[in-house]
Amino acid sequence: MNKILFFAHLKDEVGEENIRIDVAGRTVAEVKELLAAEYNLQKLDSAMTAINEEFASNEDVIEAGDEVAFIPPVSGG
Amino acid sequence: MNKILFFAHLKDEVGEENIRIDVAGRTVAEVKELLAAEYNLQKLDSAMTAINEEFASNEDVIEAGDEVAFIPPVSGG
Amino acid sequence: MYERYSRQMLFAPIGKNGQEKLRAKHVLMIGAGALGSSNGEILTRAGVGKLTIVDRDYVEASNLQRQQLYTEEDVLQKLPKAVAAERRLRAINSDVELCAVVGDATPEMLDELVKGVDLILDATDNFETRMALNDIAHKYQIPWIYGACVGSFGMSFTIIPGKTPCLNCLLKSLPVQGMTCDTVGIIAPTVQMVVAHQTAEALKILVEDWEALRHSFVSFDLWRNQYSSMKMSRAKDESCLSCGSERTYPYLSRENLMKSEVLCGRDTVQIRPSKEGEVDLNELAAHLSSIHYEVKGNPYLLSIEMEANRIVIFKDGRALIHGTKNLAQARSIYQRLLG
Amino acid sequence: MYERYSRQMLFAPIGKNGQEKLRAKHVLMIGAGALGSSNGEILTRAGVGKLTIVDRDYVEASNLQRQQLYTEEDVLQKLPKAVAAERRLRAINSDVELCAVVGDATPEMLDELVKGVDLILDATDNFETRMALNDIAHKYQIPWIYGACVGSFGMSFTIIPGKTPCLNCLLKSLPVQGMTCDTVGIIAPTVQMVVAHQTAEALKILVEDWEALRHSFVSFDLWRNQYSSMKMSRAKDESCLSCGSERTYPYLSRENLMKSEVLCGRDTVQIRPSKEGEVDLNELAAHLSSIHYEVKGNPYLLSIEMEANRIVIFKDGRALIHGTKNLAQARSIYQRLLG
Repeated sequence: MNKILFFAHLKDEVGEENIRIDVAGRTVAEVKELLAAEYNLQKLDSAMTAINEEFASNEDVIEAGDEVAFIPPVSGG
Repeated sequence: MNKILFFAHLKDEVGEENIRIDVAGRTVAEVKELLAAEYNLQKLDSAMTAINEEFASNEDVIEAGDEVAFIPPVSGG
Repeated sequence: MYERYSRQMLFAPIGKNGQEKLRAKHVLMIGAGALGSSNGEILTRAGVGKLTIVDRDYVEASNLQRQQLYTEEDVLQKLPKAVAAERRLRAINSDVELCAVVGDATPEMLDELVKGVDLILDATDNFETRMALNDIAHKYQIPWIYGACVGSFGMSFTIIPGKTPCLNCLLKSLPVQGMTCDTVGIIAPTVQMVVAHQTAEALKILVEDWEALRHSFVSFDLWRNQYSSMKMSRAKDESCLSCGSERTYPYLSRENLMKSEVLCGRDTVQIRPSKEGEVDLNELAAHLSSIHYEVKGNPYLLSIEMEANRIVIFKDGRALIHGTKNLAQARSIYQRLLG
Repeated sequence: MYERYSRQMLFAPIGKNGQEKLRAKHVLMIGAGALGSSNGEILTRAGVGKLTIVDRDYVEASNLQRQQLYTEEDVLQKLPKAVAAERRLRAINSDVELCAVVGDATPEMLDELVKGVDLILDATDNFETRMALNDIAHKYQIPWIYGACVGSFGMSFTIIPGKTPCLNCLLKSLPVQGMTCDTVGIIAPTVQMVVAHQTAEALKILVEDWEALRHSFVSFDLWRNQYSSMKMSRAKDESCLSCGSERTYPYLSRENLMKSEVLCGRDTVQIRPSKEGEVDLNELAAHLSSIHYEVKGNPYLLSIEMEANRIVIFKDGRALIHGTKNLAQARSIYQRLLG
């Protein structure tokens, strides 16, 4: 099982700060695609991803128990 | 075993952000006394204590695996 | 007319509705030092209806490194902070009703100022005032937001009477202090981070978005790269004398008040007169000149040099004796000048 | 003379030694909006030696809610932000050498301004400029500090060429943006929290306390009560074209630049985005409508009115900004809407 955390507007779009779902064995890119479809998330593909509070790339594979967080980059200033 | 976290000047006085030590079964007050003596910490008795990121009183008993953090209150403004 | 708030109204949890609520609210801010400068500026820019600012100090050179409302000119003029703050805030937003009080936030004064107030912002520099403020807030059921900092370390907690634990629940008694801005210093980023937490919470309270409130006690250290968010539901103490079922509001009673005190680790003592009443500054200035002191000043205060000490006397009879930490010596100087 | 910095020198990691280092340093700040106002004020109060401020915009009423250097008078005078910022900063600290540049931070300009600079502070409002700034920083081995915010959400990351990953390692390409301060708003506390992180890091770099640097990517949401600190060592990409072993500094080349031109004989500027790719017009229209723009259009384009300008956006990302011949103003409008 994995815990998935959503930051900023993603939290509102999902309706929760975090969800539990089993995505072990999948890549970050695959999980992004799956969640974007499930929750109708916009621009999840450009979000940064942390696995266990460490930066992860789209190719990284998620393991059982990993905590995954999605953080959208912003440009305002 | 317990992880003990030190904030602000306590971190500098201990020389590390955290240490590992077994204090299961002891109260917060007892652990404060023990650490104050061991590391020559000033005013640890007035520090606030969190057990597993939750506020704890001096009478609370620490269990095995608990993470304990000490946060000194400050008054500047 | 609302063009200036357009970016704030675009923020969905505020909106036009929230902006109108904000405009109808009155905030009492205790302190106009580092936290007060920045808190006051943010709420003024945000368009709060009314802001009352209480401060007992005047602007000095060593404030400029972190107290964002003040300029070199304010230091030259030795303006009281509340007055200098009001001037700058008026230039920033003439829509906001500003009320500057030059004086000490004693329990009596707090009891008077708190009427009709929707929120109290803590920008003071000592626990004595905070504990009095905490009692007043619970007596009148007004939310208040604790904020404090020293060095690179800061903290904040939102206190809602009847809902959250209070400051007295957490501290149980006045902590023995070791660190103040005047003993271990302070950097401006720490101030801003405390203020960011305080003003975000202030906006939530003022637009009545109660669900968004932060329930945790936040503390952080920007130089040591630490951040902690401590859950507080277990901290509520039913036997607390400030917020519990049998309250006495201990920090509002006269016995708990000091008449003279060393200011926050500074080489300065403040003297408060035992009796109320205004000092006639013109008469006093004439008198002091006649006995060969060089008197400087403005309509709010007088300043004279006396051997190793500099003495500043306010209209309300308070005096700051700089150059000493000795209460007895300071009282003696005060009595020599003001009888 | 150092009295004004006394509380900063009392802070042990700075001290008198650090204060002298700070006084010898030159910071280049790109942008004088919300992040720029506050970053600039903190560094000026802290006593940095020289501060160069670059901004292409002028002060408008809607800035006052969060851009702390500006007053109602600056709006009436329509002062360029760099100029208004310099005026206020000079009144705050006349010791600091201030240099205000009214203009667009193009790669050419950055290449010129960066000479002798010890640190670049990011206070811009778009990724195109940040990516150019990231390339320049790596070309000349100058540390820079990313900061950005929108709504109640903000982030910061410290980039040290040769040591940390760079912005291009993290983002890989210019992100397709949806959220800007002009579309979803912004509250001032968010700005202050980003700036707290940026200026703490800036002080560490300027006093050369390299060990204290934050290695994590910080992001937070003050309304949703979120805070995250993401470790970044794995983010470094050896094949990165901005900081890797075979660099081309892609964002300094003309092809990657947003192209803008005044259309022959019309009061209109055309903007072409720097990268290929379609805009989803339905999504954009729905969003712009939700924030109260009146959107007209057809399957090929959208049209909205915004103050004195009419903006037409095409599916290929091109836009026509009617009502201006000013390239910088037009680019600014484009970036405010499309990020």
